[in-house]
Amino acid sequence: MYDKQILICAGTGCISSGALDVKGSLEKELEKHNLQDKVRIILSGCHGFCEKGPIFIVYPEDIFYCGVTAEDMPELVEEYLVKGNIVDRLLYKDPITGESVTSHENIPFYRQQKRLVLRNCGVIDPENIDEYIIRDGYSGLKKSLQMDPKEIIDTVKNSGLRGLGGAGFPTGRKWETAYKIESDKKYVVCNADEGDPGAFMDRSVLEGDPHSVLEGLMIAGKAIGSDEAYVYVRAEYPLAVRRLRKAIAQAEEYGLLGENILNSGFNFKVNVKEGAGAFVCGESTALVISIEGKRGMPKPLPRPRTTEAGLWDKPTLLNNVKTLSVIPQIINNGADWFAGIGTEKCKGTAVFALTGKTNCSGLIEVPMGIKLGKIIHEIGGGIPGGKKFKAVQTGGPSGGCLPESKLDLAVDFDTLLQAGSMMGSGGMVVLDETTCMVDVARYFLNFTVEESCGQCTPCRSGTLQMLEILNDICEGNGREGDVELLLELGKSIIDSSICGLGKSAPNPVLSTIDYFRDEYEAHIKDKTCPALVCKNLIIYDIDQEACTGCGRCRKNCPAGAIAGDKKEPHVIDQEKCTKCAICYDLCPDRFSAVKCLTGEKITAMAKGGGN
Amino acid sequence: MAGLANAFGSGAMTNSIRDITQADVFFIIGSNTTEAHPVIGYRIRKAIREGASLIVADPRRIDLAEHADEFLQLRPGTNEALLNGIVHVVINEGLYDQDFIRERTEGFDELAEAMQKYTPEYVAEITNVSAEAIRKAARLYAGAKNAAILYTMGVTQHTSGTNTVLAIANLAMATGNIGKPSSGVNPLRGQNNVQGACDMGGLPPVFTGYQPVSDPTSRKKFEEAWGVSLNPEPGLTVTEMMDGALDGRVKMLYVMGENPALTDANLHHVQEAMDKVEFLVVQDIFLTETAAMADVVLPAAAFAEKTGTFVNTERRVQLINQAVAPPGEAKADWQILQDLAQKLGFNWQYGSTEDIFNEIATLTPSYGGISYERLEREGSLQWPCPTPGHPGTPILHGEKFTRGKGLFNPVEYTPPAELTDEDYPLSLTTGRNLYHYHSGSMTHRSKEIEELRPEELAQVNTEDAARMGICDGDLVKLSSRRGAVETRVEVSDIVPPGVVFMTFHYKEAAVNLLTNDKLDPFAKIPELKVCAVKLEKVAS
Amino acid sequence: MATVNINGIDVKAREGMTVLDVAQSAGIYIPTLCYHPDLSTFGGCRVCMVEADGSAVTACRAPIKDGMVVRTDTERVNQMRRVNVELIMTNHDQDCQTCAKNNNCKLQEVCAFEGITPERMSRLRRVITNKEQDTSNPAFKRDFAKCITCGICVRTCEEINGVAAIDFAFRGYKTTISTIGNKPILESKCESCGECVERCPTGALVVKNQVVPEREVRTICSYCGVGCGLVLGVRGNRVVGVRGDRQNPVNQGHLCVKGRYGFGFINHPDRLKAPLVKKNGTLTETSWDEALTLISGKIKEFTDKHGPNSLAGLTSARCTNEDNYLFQKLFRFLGTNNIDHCARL
Amino acid sequence: MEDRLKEILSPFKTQRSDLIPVLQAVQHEYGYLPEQQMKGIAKFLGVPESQVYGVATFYAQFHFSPRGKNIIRMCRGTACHVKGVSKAADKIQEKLEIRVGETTPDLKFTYEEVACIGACGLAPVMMINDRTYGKLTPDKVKDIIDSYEETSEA
Repeated sequence: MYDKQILICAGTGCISSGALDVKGSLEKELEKHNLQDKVRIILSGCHGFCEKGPIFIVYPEDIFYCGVTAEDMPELVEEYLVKGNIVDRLLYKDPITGESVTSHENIPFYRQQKRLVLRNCGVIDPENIDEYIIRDGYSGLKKSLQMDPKEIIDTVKNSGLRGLGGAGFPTGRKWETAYKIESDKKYVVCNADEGDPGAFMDRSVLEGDPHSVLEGLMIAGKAIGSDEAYVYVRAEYPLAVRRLRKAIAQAEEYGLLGENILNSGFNFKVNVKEGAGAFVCGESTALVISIEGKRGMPKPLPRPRTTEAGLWDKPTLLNNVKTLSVIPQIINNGADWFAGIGTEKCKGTAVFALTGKTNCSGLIEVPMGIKLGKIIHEIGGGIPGGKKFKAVQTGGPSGGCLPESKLDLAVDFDTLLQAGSMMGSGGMVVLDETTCMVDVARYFLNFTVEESCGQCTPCRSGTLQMLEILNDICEGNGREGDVELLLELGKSIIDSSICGLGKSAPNPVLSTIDYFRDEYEAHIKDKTCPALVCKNLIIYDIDQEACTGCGRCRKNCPAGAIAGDKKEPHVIDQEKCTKCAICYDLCPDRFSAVKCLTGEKITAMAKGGGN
Repeated sequence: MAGLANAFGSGAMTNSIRDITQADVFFIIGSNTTEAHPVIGYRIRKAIREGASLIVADPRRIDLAEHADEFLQLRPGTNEALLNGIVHVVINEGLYDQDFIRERTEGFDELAEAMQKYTPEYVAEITNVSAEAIRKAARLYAGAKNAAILYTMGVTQHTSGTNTVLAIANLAMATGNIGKPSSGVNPLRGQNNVQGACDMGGLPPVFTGYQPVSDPTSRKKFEEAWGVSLNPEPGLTVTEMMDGALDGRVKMLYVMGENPALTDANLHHVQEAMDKVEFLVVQDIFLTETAAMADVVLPAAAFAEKTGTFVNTERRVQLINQAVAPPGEAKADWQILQDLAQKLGFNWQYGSTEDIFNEIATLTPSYGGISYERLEREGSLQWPCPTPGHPGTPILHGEKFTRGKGLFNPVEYTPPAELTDEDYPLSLTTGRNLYHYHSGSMTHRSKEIEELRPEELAQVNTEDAARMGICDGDLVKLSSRRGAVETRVEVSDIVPPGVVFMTFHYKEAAVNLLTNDKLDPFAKIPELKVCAVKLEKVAS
Repeated sequence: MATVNINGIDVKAREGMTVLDVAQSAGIYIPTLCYHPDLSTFGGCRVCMVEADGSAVTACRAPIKDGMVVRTDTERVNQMRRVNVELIMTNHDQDCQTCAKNNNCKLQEVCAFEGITPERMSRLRRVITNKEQDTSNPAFKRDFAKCITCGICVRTCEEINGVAAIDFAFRGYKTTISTIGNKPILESKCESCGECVERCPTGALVVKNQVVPEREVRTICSYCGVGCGLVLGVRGNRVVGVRGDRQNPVNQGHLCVKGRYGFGFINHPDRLKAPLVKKNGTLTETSWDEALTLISGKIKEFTDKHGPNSLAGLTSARCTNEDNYLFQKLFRFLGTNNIDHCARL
Repeated sequence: MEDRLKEILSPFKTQRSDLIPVLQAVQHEYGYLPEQQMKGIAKFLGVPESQVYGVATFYAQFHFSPRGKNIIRMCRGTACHVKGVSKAADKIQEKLEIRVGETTPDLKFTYEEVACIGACGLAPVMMINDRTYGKLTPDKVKDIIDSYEETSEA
């Protein structure tokens, strides 16, 4: 029997921060102290707090160490495992109070969360089916095998679950449609083609709790009368693919997948299809077409719903990873349990990838209806460096930017949409005052331009046209009327594009114009970038008063644009300057002599005779 | 055509292009449809894309083979064995159409007995097609609701050509795939008006509409109409004419719009005959290889310079219209002929092609209801169209066969006349490419076409080429017992090992110097599709 | 039968018709670019947008319903169409005057209908993403600066010809029409049938050396036995172009490479223009009278000396029925049945 | 068809839905998709050649010219963008003297930019082959590349 269990996060984030080295070193140290039979090491899935990785939790005490390295292991084993002294320096420190926190439940990042989808992530070894089973795994399947399809569907309907892939379509209703259509063959498809920049929850679930997705697929199959499923997962997620394949093999070995599952007469097969790098394949018709081996171009309306005629024209139920992974719990705990979480219209939880300018970032799961501000300031721990919050971008390239005035918003599918953004696949990027909103809009548009399938004019040429205009604006070549033109184009693109990608592509632009129109105007009329981001609109200049001539900037300038004698104030040659900002970053805080100027200040400086 | 006439009573394509392209299963044998009949090829590819099945039997991996459910890559010259094998499977697996056989045909029992020896295993040995593939093809064809057979010269240009056509007819009748839409036995005609030339009595034994010259009633009809007495003896076929020229029986040869000096088998023999004949007249639009040998050359109008009618492969009579005037003193062929007749003292006074057509219609029952006026109004008509109110006939043998009951004719496999041996180890087969037409006198003079395919590329199999050290584009010498040509090669797996393919479109590499002029004893068609050759690399 | 109300007018329609079908039947113009009646619908160009029962749909794909209310002229519709046409123009070569398709261009027509003006275009950024030309095929050229990626050529190649030599390649604004490996069309499986050239709505696919005909004449192709209907384009006394006769039941307008591009022989300088007679071993020009006198003299001579069976004639599978009929009549008149032709070749 | 391709194709069925997995397998073996191999795939699956190319070019994963031994994938996700990934990206391109999508002449490195690696917590991030590197700075990037230069030399 083991005395202790140590969970080391082996999500992609922590692995890249050195989690496997930590494990190696830990094993060595345990052996040294002859503890290898007393302490069990488990590689878990993602805990969500990737930023602080590698994460290392010791049970049963629930001590949460973060940012551990292989070099920390001798001390940690010696001090904590042998002597029982908590190693304070490796504990999480509250960014505001600076105090150490021992248990992860007390960390603000986790405290406000409600983990249903991420229930097992970071808690179990995803490569071990037994660990999943111990935590009630596959009991939802067992239960559903005794149930009538109608009963399963009613449970899902009554739970109020809405698809967590972005659009928030009621899951039960979708299942009911698929169930009612008669066909000799039906498919269930799990959409794991998560491609939004800034979203990685599907990846974390597949890596951290793959069995929950399989179980969800099987329950869906049982409910609609399907015996075959496809999981369409990005090839860019090799770990997720590997763990999913392993989970399928284990489930087959246990008789939980395959023919006559648990002697119920129910057969089910799961295929894995690796997507090949096309964001648009997250769109349901494109995904189906892609599985069929074609260019993933969405089918224009009018066309039958995928639920009616999807894969090879057979009825196909398409659900997102997160939706499927929460299904077993709904079957297990009943519809009322789930319906008791969240708001009246939106039940359950929302999963966000909280990133950008916050103190804490990572994967979070919160009950629907939580205030936007709470997510940013409490879970995210506020904005670092004393900077000012400017906006939060949700919903990835399909979403929009919400300003400070919207921080009181109770987050759910509908409220976000009304505010001009959307849930999307759950990206949530916090922006501070140093972010240029035109640049952010341009960034997202650049993404959709690259990812447009190219079949319809508005999306293919329209997004490119909008991008060209934004490029001009950012480069100081914006013209009078460009904002109006962007609005006109945006409206038309939304109205006439074939699929959701095009229909939402202008959102980042439209929402930033809506809330930050003055920034656009500043770029166009005043040739000013208020956030000091757009290179063509800024210059770097050295404050002659403040500069002590330390020479750091001069030595590090890659363009050789800085001149000045030792101990004498330095000067930047604007002709040579590439605006790489290295001087700005390097100038010691106590001098802060390198200034970034824009707009009128540049003109003023020029008039001032060059310095 | 002789085979079909024997089995059904008529030698023409039984069905129409539009309806065969709606078949469930196509069996294409000896036809490179997408290159030789491209627009029909489009329709077949479309049908396949929309779910029809396809069986292709050809020595070459032609384009359609890539679309086929069953591709039977048989040895050149083994068509009838393959077909007998398929018929064997149809009979022995009980896949035949009992009702159809009982009601519409005769001679099935004899066929069944004769086919017993053609087991798929035996046929596999002859054809090099696996027994399993033969069985599958038979089941696919016989299992179809409507199955259409298409074939061309790949079937007929063999010494066993007529027998092979009979074998095809056996298969179609045994499965009831004839006399109904989207089925039938469909020889695709190679040239724009072959059907018309045959219909018009451009054959030694018959007047228009296949009325035998030996039949007194027919002869009497023509004698009365033309006001002369006519010869009751069938005349010479083209190959017999050449022999006749060589042995002195034929003194004068009049060639209208043909180029036998390039298109006929064993050219040396043909050229010798042309040389030997005392007086050669050629009427054409260009100075062809044949015209160059003539004593008199008469300049004719091209199709765009005259009026008249063409009959396409599906017996459809269509009007052609004059777009431009002929160059110089060139004249329409019929005008030249009338001028000559008048010179000979005959009082021919046709004012137009319509006058001629009206005479044709009165003398030809199957054309009886067709007139220029109707063609202008209705666009086109498919014969038989015996009366002015008749709508034309898209599908032949619907109620009953032209000869009454369809006749099964058991045929035995006979190997090609010339087999490969140590001296000539390769089989040469010939055909067309997409770009050129016949001897190419028209296509070589159309700039775009000529640029697309300026020279012959004989197809040689990759393995053979590797063994002989030949690469794509190399110049080789191909020779048979009758002659030799030099040509560039294209190395590919379109032809199987041991087979070489050439077209007859290029005078610079005139493949008919090599081909065998051995004839099918019934149809008198030479065995252009297989002979033995050897191949040598030419040092560049 | 169903009734559809288009712009306030009730129009009778059959089930299964699209909004575009019904509008066309009622004589109402809806601009289209990627639509072609011979092909499956694509729905990509988005210039046939109309409002049907309040929602924006592509007229080319939307099936009608009884009682449907269609508006083709609302501000919303005009806005979408106009913007989409302008967007297409932003990456289209705009030098119409020198384009072979000038005055015969679908895009030009649609621009005119939508009232696209230089003023409106000047607000937009010009982004020509692909300027290549592919001149490899002797008969036609591909000009990518004029390609609007409507996919009509792609669908034509697959659905009409069945070759699928080209397909969409790449994606987004980089989407192009490509052979495998983006090789010149001549190196692909293209059969040069020209069906795509025939249907291209812009100058992206045009016949090289195009001459505009002054009149057209319907006739039948002189090559293989399929017997396709042709429409010859004529200028002066020259055949300058060929298109398929859409009314002909055999080919319904489709042609192969020979039928469409193999007409150059008609006007070729090699054509025989006068009778020739062999004199001292060489063929020399002569008069019709001399040539025919010579022939009739020989015929009489051989018939008299050796009987009519010393004569033989080869008639032609490429001449008309009338020509063939007279040929065999002439020989049989002379007393011989030695008439044959190359039916067997 | 060459034997190497035949072997790669052997586990697959001749059905269109296997096209993308087949392309992935062929690219895995060859490092990219040579035209000849795409033609072989077309024949094997009975899909027109142009459509094989059409599908392959649609998906960002496929490449049509030989690529480097080490594939660098710089993340251009939102978090990375906001946290200044472009400086690291510029550094790599400057150091290797190649631009996005290009391969060094010695075939050691290929530099690509991808939409999002999904490790936003560590932004800015990049992957070299299957390994992820987070919290990049221009200096750190330089060291990482150097470490690969050394190992590949050894």
